[in-house]
Order: sequence, then C-alpha cells, then structure tokens
Amino acid sequence: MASQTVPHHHADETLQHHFANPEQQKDASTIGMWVFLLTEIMFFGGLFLAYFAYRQAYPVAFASASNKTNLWIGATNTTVLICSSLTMALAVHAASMGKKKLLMLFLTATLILGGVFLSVKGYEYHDKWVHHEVPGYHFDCEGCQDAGHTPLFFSLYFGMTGLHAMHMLIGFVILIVLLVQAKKGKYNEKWYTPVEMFGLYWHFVDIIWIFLFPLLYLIDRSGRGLS
Amino acid sequence: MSEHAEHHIVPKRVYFLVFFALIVLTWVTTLVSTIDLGSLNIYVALSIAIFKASLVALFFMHVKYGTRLTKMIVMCGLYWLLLLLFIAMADLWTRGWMGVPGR
Amino acid sequence: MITAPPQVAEPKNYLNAETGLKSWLLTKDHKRIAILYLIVVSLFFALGGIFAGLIRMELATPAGDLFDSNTYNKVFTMHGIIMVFFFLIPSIPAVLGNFFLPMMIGAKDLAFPRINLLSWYIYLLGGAFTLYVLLAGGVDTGWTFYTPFSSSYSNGYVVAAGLGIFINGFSSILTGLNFIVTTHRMRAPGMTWFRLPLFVWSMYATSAIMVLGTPVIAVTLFLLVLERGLHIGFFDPAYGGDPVLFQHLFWFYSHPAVYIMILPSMGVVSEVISTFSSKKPFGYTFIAFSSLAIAVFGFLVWGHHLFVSGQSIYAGLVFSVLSYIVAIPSAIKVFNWTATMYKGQVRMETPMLYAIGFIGLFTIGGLTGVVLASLGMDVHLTDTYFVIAHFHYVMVGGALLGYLSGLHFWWPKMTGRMYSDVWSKVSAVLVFAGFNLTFGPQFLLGYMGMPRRYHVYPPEFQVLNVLSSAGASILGIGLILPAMYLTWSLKYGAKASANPWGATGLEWQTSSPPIAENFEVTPVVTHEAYDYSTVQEVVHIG
Amino acid sequence: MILESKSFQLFPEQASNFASQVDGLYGYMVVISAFFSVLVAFLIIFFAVKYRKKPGVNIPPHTDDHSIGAVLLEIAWSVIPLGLSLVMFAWGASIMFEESRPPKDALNVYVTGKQWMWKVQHLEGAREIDELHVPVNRNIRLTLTSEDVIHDFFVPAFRTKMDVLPGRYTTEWFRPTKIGQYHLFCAEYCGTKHSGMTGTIYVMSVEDYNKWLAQGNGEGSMAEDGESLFRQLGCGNCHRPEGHGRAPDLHGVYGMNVDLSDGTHVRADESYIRESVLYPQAQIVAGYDRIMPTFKGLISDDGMLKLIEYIKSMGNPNGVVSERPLTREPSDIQKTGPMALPESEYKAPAGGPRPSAATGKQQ
Repeated sequence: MASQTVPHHHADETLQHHFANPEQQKDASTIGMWVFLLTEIMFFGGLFLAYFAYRQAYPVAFASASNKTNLWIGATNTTVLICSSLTMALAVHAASMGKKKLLMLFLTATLILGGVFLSVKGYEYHDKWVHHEVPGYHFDCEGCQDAGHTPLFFSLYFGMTGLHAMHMLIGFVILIVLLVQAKKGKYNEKWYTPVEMFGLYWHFVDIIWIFLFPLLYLIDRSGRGLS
Repeated sequence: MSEHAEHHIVPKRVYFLVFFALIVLTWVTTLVSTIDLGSLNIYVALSIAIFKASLVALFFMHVKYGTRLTKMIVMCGLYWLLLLLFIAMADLWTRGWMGVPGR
Repeated sequence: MITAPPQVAEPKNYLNAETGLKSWLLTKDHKRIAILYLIVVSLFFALGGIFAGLIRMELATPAGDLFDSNTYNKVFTMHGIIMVFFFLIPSIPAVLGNFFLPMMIGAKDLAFPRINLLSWYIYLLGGAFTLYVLLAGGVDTGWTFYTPFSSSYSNGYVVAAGLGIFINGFSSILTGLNFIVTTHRMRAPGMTWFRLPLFVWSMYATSAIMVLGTPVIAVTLFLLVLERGLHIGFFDPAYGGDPVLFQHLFWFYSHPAVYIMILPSMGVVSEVISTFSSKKPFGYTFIAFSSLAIAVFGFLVWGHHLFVSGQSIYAGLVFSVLSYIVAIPSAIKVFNWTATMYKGQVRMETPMLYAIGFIGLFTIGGLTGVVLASLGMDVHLTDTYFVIAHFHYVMVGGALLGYLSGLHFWWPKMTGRMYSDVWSKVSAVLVFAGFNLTFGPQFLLGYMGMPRRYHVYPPEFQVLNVLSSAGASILGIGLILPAMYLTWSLKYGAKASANPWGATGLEWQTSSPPIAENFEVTPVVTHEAYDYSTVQEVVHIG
Repeated sequence: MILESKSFQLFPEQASNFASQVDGLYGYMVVISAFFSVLVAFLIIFFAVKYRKKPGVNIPPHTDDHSIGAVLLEIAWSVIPLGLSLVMFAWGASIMFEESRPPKDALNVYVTGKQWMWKVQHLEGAREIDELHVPVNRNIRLTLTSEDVIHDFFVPAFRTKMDVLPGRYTTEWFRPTKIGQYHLFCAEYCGTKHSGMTGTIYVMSVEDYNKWLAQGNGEGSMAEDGESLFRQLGCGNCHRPEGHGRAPDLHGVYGMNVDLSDGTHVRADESYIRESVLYPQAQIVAGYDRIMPTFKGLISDDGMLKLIEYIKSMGNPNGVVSERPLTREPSDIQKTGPMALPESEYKAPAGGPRPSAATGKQQ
C-alpha cells in the first residue's frame, strides 16, 4: 500500500525524487497509511451498522443463532490472532534495530500464526456448512427460535468474518513479499517503512477481529431474549 | 513540517505487557459471556473490546508515540464511525414513538 | 492526445519531456495523469450528455413515442450513473486538482505518484464495467439502486453496474488520500495553512469526504451485489431485511457526494473571482473554514432524502434542522464572493463569466435545497421534478459551470495555448441561457406534481416539458462549442504567457506549460496568498 | 390518463386540508429565495459594471477583511439566513407532524401497491383498482403496503405523499376539500411501468359516495372476510376470548401496549400484528409459550389486511364491522382498559396448534 520504494538518487536509494528529505517521505507514508485505515474503518462500519440494526430488530433470532457459534474455537482463534499481532510488533521492532535474521523470524512467525487463524476459520466455515447453517437452499437452523430471521445473522456472520478473512489473505500475500525483500536485505535501521506500514495494517485487522469476536460469539451467549 | 514523528523505538517489554493484557482480557471476556448478566453482557463485552482495541492502537500501532496528526486521524475515524452508527440507529430506535405505522 | 510535436525552439515542458504512448500510459507525472483523466472524463461526459439528450427528446411529448418504458428507464439510469460517478465526482478533483494542487503548494508532485496513476487505471476499470453494462443491455434501477427493486426485481445488469461503481470508488478514495497527504506534507517552505489558495482548502475538504464516505457506498454496493446474487436478506423485506437501511447506507455517502461535486467548484470560483477582480477574496478565513464546515456537517444530513421513506419522523426532524445549518456555510461563501468584487478591478474574461454564472445558478440551487429541507414541503416535492431541477441547478449550474470556469482559467497553463475569446464567451452565454430554460420550467413541473423518472406523463405538463427540451438543445450547443474551440486551440491557439490572467498562485510563476517537475527551483513562500500588488501588467500571450 | 386532459396550467389545484398550508409555506420560501437571488444577482451585475477594470489603473485596492465591520458583516450574513431558515424548519415540521397524526375519526382505507397497480380495499368491502373514491370533507386514513418493491402514494392536489413499503405498513391521511378528480401518481421508482402506475382520486359528495358504496358490492366487509380467514386458519383454537386459550386474547389488543416475555413492550399496531402472524417467535407475549407456528406463505398480503381489520374490530363492542353509513366511526382504538394477560395454565388439547405446512420444526 504505502511502499513507495523506487530507487532514484544515488545519494539515498530509497528517497524518491519529489520528496525533499527522508523524513518527509516517511511522514507521507505514515499519514497515507493511517488515512487508508480510516477508509477501512468506514468500510467495516457499514457492516457493523447492518449488524446493530438487525440485532435490534430481531433479538431473539440473533441470540439463538449466535449460540450456534463455537465459543471455545472463537476464543482460541482470538488468542492466535493476538499472538500474530505480537510477532508483527516484534518484527517491526527487529527491523528498526536493523536485525535482519530476527525480522525474518518474526515475519515467518506472523505468517504461520495468520495461517493457523485462517485454517481454524476455514474449519468453522466447514462446520457451518455441514450443519446447514449457511444461508441459502440448505439452510436449517436446528433448534433456533424465530428461525425465520436467523439467516440474517448468518449472512452477517459470513459477510463480516469473510471480509475480515479477505483482509488476512491480502496481508498474507504482502507478508510473503516482505519476507522476500527482507531476505534480499532491502531493509535496514534507516529505512524499513514497508515493514512498519504493514504492521499498522496487520494490527488494524486484529482490531476488527477484537470487535467481531464479542459481537458474533459473546454478547448473546448467556441467553438474553431467549425464553 | 513542524511535527515529525520522532524515531521512537518502543521497548520490547511494553509489547509483552500489552500482549499479556490482551490474552488475559480475551479469556476474561469469553468466560464472562457464559454468565448471565442480563442486559449488562453486551456492555461488559464491548467495553473489554474497546479497551483491547485501544491497547493495540496505542502500543502496537504506536499511536501513543505518534504525531498529533495521527491522533487526529484516529479520532476522525471513531467520530465518523459513531456518526454512521448512532444517527442511523436513531431512526430505528424512534420509529415506534409516534404510534402511527411508518412514522 | 495533446502532445504537440516538439519544435526546434520549443522549451522543455511536461508535454515534450518524454514522448510516445508508453510515456503517457506509464507516467507518474501528476500533470500528465490529469490530462489522462481529462480525456476519459470528457468522453464519459459526452456519453452522459447523449443520454440526457435522449431523455429530453422522449419527454418532449406526453406519450412514450421514442422508446418503450424499459429503454427509457435504462437511459435515465445510465445518465445518472455516468454523470454522477464517472463525471461529476472525478471531474474537478482528478483533472484540475491533480494538475494544480501540487503546483499551488509548490510541490514537485503528489505524495504518491504511482498510486495516482493506479487510481486512473482503477477508474478505467470501473468505467469498463459500466460500458459493459451499457453494451450488454443496460440497467434500469436508477442510479440510486433502491432495494428490493434492485436486489430482487430488476432485470438489468445490476451486479456489473454495482461492481463498476464499487471499483470506481477506490479510484476516488486513492485520489482523496493522495491529496490529503500531499497537502499535509508536501507544502513548499513558507507555505503555511493560511497562505494556501482557497482551491487547496476546498480540495482538502473534498478529499476528506472522499476518504470517509466512499468506503460506505462501496460496502453498501458490495452487500447489494451479494443480496442480488445470493438473497442473503440484508435489504429485502421478503427475508427480513430493511430497505430503509439500504437508503441510510446509500445516502450516508451519496449526500456528502454532492459536496464532493460542489466543493471543488467553490474552490475554483474563489480563485477565479479573486483573480478577475484583482483582489484578495473577501473573508479568506471564512471561505476556508466554511469548506471544512461543509465537509463535517455534510455528513449529518443524509436523512433528508428519507423524509417520506418510512424513516422515523423524529429522525426526520433532526435531519431537517441540520440541513438548514449546513446551508449556512454555502450562504457565507456566496456573500463573500460577491463582496470580493466590491471595489475590485473586474475583468469579464470567459472564466469570470462562468464563475458569475456559477454564483447565480448555485444560489438558486442552494435556495431550492433549503425549500426541500423543510419537512412539510418535502412531502409534496420529493421525487418530483422540483428535486430534479434543484439538483441540476447544483450539479450542472454549480459543479459543471465551476469545472468549465476552472478549465478555461487554467487551460493556458495546462496546454500553453489561448483559446478563442469570442467563441468561449458565446459558449458561456449559451450554457447559462440554455441551462435556465432547461431546468427553470422543471421547478414548476415539480410543484404541479410531475414525478421524476416518468416515461409518459399527463398532457397538461407538456408545455413546460417542451420548453425544457428546447432549452436542452441550446445547452447542448453551448457545451459542444468548448470541445471544439479548446481542441482547436491546441494547434492554432496563440501561445500563452506564463501568467495570462494576472493571477497570484504559485502555478502561475512557472512557464506555460510547466516543466516536468513544475518549478526550476522549489519556491519559497514569503507572503499571503492573493497579493496582487506583486503582479505585473497582464499579458495574455507570451 | 383517465382524467379529461386539462390544458396548460402552472399551479396545482388545492384540494385538501394540507394544500393551502403547504402553499403558504411555499409562498414564504419563494419570497425569501427570490429576495436573496435577486439581491445576489443585482450586486454581482452592479459590481461588475461599477468596478470594471479601467485602462491605466493597475494598483489593486486592498480591503481589510479583518476589520470589525467586515467581521460584523460576516456574522450578519450568517445569522440572518439562519434565522429565516429556522422559521422554514419550524413551519415545515409543524405541517409534517400534522400530516403524521391521523385524526381518530378518520375513515380507514387500505391500499396495496403492486407492480404496477394500486389495489384499494374499503372497510365495507368495496374494492377498486387504480381508483380511490372518497367523500369530501371527511378525514381519510390510508394504510399502505406493497406486495413487491417500494412505491409511493402521491396526490399532488392534496400535497401529500408517502412511501409504500413491502413487509411494513405506512400511513397517510388527508381531508379532501373539493369535489373533483385528481391525479394519483406512484412517486417512487418501481420498475418498467413506473410511469403507468397512476390512478385517479374521486372526491365525491357524501350522498354520491354512499350511493357509490352501495352499488354492486355484495361482498362482505373486510372484517367479515377477515373473520372467516381467522376461522379457516384456525387462529381461534388458541386465541380464545378472555384468556382461556393458550395464546393471548386478541380482543381490544389493537393499539395497546403489549408486554413481551423479555421484559420489553411493543405497541400492537398493524405492523406488529403482521409480524406476529409471519414470525410468531420473534416477539412472545409475556406469560405465553413459544408455540405459535408461522403463517408465512399461507396468507396473502390482501388477506393479511383483512385479518388485521378483523383483529381491530374485535375490541369493538358492536362486533364485526359491516356496511354502515358514514355516521359511525370505524373501529379504532377502544377504551376498554389494559389487556388482560393471565398466566397460561390451560393445557393444549390433543389436537395442538394447527401444524404449519411451511416449517415442521416448531418445538
């Protein structure tokens, strides 16, 4: 996203011609990344609104459908994602110290943890499919109350977690690129902007999940609105 | 060009502390959700989520050490998100007030 | 393509710095990207204009004699989609903003040149989807895509049209992002915030709206596409969805989008009025802050499109009062522009004619908007031709005239050529007259109750519709003229001087056309904007 | 068009109680708008001429826009328009609130929009398509719903319109003040023949209206039809009077606040009744079990309106509404006190509730 890295001047390979100095360039990337994350907040905002609107309209259906999610898998996966956030933060730290080996180690760890998260998510999706909890032709929310409105919950579940997973996948691809670049020794303690910017993105994706987890798994767990 | 981000390197210890807090809070919120607190459940869960998200933003994403502009962008994001959610929900909350369908 | 053949004595500029198609298609120069945008935006404008012409032809008679109703619905839908998403929203930001924002702040380029080019390609991709829709058979939902019609009942290519706008949205987001970062971090030494030209302020406010609003329409259309394909129930009452929620999400972007269209024009007009009055804009700070106020308050009023939609009346009450408050910054601007001319040295050059036309038409557009913001009034007027007339006064009378004003103002700088003075003034007058004849009668039609998007209508509405169609043909001629004399000027126009209008911005302190990196030496700003005492005798031709 | 074609006109007829109010507000706004438009246009032309650039003079004057006078000017042209427009806001809002509150004595008419026609049902049983006959000087309340997409019931001569939504009921009311025929338009784009979804409102004298009602309408009233539907669907097996059933007593329920099992309460309006029939488990009345099957797919939108009208009439001591001259008020909110909702101790008979054909998974 913000990796503007065309080598131009001989003096400083990483400084682009239209910037006056490296500080200006780095500031520009940071602001750009934050503004991009701003758009991401609003992008997910639309889905959050839909969630709150329909939860308000159909509390019984939402409560009963959200009990179909697996609490323990959700919590474990949240833990995995938080771990990957830590390794990413440590990767940025390593890059800022100019420690190439450590940077690669932490990037790889982030990659693996992200992979674990997605695999678990995939398992959950599969589970939903097997139990006919994917809205559509086979849908059958067994034992749900106000079953007529439960497809809305599951549509939102798949919409929100799906969009989140898509962001993870994109992050995955960028991570691999970063790893290759790191191996080539592109980053040093003076210039590691792409790693830092990607860190922001990855933590943002983590924050989205921090909200998805309670909304989809937790808040109706104890049976509000159920009788 | 007055406000450059200081080249601030956060000590590793901070990362681990934040990480520890995040993990603990995740399991606290998970366990609390199984207890019936009535309408309080949602407030507890969302408060913990907001706290966790703030930790991630402040420390992992360096907002705490960032420029005023970065902080302003984050505040803008929150403000506009709440705008979207609350104003649109205000319609749904008040639809029944008149007691006349469709008003 | 407007690459002038390099002549022996021609000094280096951004047009001849590199040659060949590839040098254009892979350029990272903001000025060249602006030209690329100009070409495609103009093509889309022509296409949208053809649809507008077809609509007016059909409506010249009460019966549906030119098309069947299905075709008519597709025609006005394509007119709306193309004009809103592919002309009005990118026009000033992506063409004039791209070209002049960096120059006005004394930068060599935008902060992210490659992202700038990427945004053009994304725009092309979105446009390609829209053209595909057009060729495949069109879409008949109206540009508003209201559910459940669009999700479950329409026979058109809703998914492709939705994806086209979805993709195009990212182009808009990236442009806005680029402008925000550039304004924050690329200003020349000494260019403080309150030395920025007003056009930069308005582009900054516009960019904020683009960045904050566009993602919401993106996700809304994304959900609409899912709904249409999978019937997941988000917006279709048959599955428990709420169609009014769709309208909330849609207008959360699409109302602020109106300000994406009009704010840049306001910026242009601020520049033009000041330049051709040789006077600092009256109330610089008020104009600058009113742009930001519009960007912020513009997000609080979307519900005034929903007064009769089944939205809670209490929500309607809040949206109505906020709509009145957002009208105030616009009023402030109009009064300040007028006051700028007071005791100025007013020159009636073509850009000034367009700018004055803008003020008049925008005033009417704004005031009728105030009429519509009143709850009881809106119940009668919404979804009638009154609304059509109102927003065309804002969109055409406002946004388009501002764009034309800016294009005429900066054309000598962009191309290094002067256009025909006589023809351009004829065109300005024709556009103004034709426009009023086209849309003025529609206010009366609307108050009498003629609903919008009607293919056939009761005969008592015919006289006014004929007037409107007649006006449209004059407007059409007025708009074809610039295409001709501007193209003509590329080859035959007199060479423009560096500062043909006696303007003060940094963009006028470099050659016309500018060199590849804009300035020989990065300028250092030492005084406020609009200091006309530094301007030498005005020389058009250089 | 059904109307005889009128020649050229510039202003719509005033044919309802709202018309003159809306026109009055419009007049105020037009005057203000015209004043400011003319003011701005005059100043621009005046300045353009008076201060046109004269040859030779090249030193631009400098006006100080930070002086007290300039700031006062800025404040003046912000505050005065704000004041004038807040009057518009308050005036417009008061009209809208009046439009939103149908009077209690209003005559109920049910309107269903459908691509691309208007179906009208009168309480007395008369039905019409793309036409609406109403008596003059009588408050008329329309309950609107759609079978497919969003429509909008717009009568320019009455200066009122309201969106017609699928799956929901909306309300519109007016009092016609002038006998005649008026356009009815669909004002929300609804597909191919949107511009053909028009109709005619016939405003008639009371005698003519009663004559029109009487002619050729042998069918039962809406409430009677609704009652037979109520029986056919077996609603009465559970919804027994005076709390003897396994389901709440429906007498007098319309317009009341109903306590729900989750501690909240809801107003029993048309939309609530509809939701309760189609998605019975979404809102459970306090003290009752979750036993009602859904009737989704078993009842048409028209049928639903009849059922609602029957349930509305149930609280009426006169029983079922039937053809009646215009002297009586249509069933409306009855002052019969809060609904009695005793604990359900009555056990279901062996037959149980009528099983639903649509879903077999009620508990």
